[in-house]
Amino acid sequence: MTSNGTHIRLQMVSDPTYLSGARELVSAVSRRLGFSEEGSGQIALAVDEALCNIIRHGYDRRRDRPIWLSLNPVHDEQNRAQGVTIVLEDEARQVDPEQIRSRDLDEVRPGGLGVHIIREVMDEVRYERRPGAAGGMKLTMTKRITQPAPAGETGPGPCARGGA
Amino acid sequence: MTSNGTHIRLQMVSDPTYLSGARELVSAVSRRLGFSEEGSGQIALAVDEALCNIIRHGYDRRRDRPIWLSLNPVHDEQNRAQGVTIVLEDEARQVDPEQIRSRDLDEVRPGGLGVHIIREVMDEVRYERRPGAAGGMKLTMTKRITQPAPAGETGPGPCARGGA
Amino acid sequence: MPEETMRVVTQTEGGTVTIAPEGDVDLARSPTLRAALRQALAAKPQRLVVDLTGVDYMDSSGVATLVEALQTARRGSTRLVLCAMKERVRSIFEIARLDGVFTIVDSREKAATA
Amino acid sequence: MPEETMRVVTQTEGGTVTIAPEGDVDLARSPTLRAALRQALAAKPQRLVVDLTGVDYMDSSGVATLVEALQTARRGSTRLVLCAMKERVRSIFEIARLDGVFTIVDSREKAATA
Ligand SMILES: Nc1ncnc2c1ncn2[C@@H]1O[C@H](COP(=O)(O)OP(=O)(O)O)[C@@H](O)[C@H]1O
Ligand SMILES: Nc1ncnc2c1ncn2[C@@H]1O[C@H](COP(=O)(O)OP(=O)(O)O)[C@@H](O)[C@H]1O
Repeated sequence: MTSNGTHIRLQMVSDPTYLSGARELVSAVSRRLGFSEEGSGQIALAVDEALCNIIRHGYDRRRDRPIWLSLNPVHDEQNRAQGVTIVLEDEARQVDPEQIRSRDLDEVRPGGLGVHIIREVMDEVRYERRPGAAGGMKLTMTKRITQPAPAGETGPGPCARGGA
Repeated sequence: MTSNGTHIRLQMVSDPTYLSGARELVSAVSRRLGFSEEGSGQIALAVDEALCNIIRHGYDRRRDRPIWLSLNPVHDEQNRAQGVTIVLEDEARQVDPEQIRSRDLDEVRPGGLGVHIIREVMDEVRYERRPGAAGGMKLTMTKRITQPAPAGETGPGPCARGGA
Repeated sequence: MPEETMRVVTQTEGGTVTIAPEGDVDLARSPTLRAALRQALAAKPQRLVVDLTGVDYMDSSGVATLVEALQTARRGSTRLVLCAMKERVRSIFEIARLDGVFTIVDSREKAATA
Repeated sequence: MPEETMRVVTQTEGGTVTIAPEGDVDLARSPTLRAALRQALAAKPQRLVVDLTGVDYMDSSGVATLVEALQTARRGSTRLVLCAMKERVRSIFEIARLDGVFTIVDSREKAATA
């Protein structure tokens, strides 16, 4: 079921006011897919950091530009959620993906932490230029559930009971 | 700023798993627009009930059909958020909008509460057929902030301090 | 995706069964609550307490599940009591004008005698 | 939309200024925290305590704001102490390897002498 197409797609303007909405969406969905509270919080943090970077570096803090977030569960053969893949796309300035990288953390100074945080909390992170005339960047991130839910359940714990 | 176009647009599949994500998105954004915790919770409840009805009545519980939620702040002349408008659209069976109504609540029986709840917590509620070949229904709901934020602020309380 | 489940703790002590669902009770989760309520009611206990301490949110599918349980309970002469309902959950009972239909008390202790 | 604001309670007692932001400190809100920190540091107090009891979430813009405050504090010989940091907030300091750079204590009481 629902195997084709995107499960969740959010289009938002590049206004920091809406960061909390994106975080709560992503974190609530991750919980339901079987991530722990800590895991869901980490996914929300990675999404927040990536959105901040699009707003600050991609759009130079303009608040009216589009950002797209898509979210899909990653399933195993038994159709159990194993993780989540999140894609962020924009129409912002294109940069060399190699240039999107963390600084040396030994130096204590404000800033320069976002990319490090994203790579630390997610299992796979890939930046690329978006194909097509509109330009923009594309970020694909995946995180796997470390404690898989027991067979036939997407709920969080081993004590969850079967549905009606 | 950001006065044209939709601020937030969520496309989701008609799977109840994603209801909590939609609720948390809507409630977090409403908080940031200046609604109280109670007001934000009511907006999330109305959205949940309307989504449940689309899933149950419109799509007969199919889990792979599309639903769109758009959210825009309602502003006054000074660009302060005064409320929020949320539009839900689907490609489900079209019904006479007059038929979407609450039952007599004096009778105690399961079900038949959703439309009543939506009308109770939102200030304006309008159901209509979606124009266009794809069919479907459209629900437009508005709720106003009862305690408007003080001048120049979208934050929640009278003690909020000005930004940098 | 498989039917989503939630944790529901069921406890039996004398003639009283206590059911404590944990998490938001919405359309995805109310089938789990319904299954637990039906199972408990099938034994026709004297008293069925639904402890809502762990429920921060409920929509009308959760309310419908409890109304159904109330009807079954009455037929079987089981006393159904809801306890520890959070303010946000209570408000949906009020909007649905069901706050007077259910017996609603603050705590499990009070539910034992309500 | 106008710059978003958050509640930040500032309190002065002897040589100690305590700042308590309330709510999520993200890109929308960190400018408010920065303004409060700058104002407090301008007076070069002996001690600046940032009480994070009310902060459930912080992103790297909030962390950057605190690093900036730490640098300003050191230049002005102000002792900067963070207190009552929630687990979720601490984890971002750990990921950023800044948990050893800041003085972080459990409570306001401990912050007075840390
Ligand atoms: N979405 C983006 N578009 C363009 N450049 C980016 C983007 N995200 C990150 N970068 C680049 O990567 C660098 C490191 O980002 P980050 O670790 O978040 O620290 P900071 O944003 O504070 O510099 C940025 O300085 C920027 O040059
Ligand atoms: N999205 C919708 N599409 C079609 N019919 C709807 C929709 N929403 C509500 N309805 C109609 O309105 C009635 C009342 O809805 P509601 O108050 O939510 O109670 P219930 O769904 O339990 O019947 C439904 O029985 C249905 O006939």
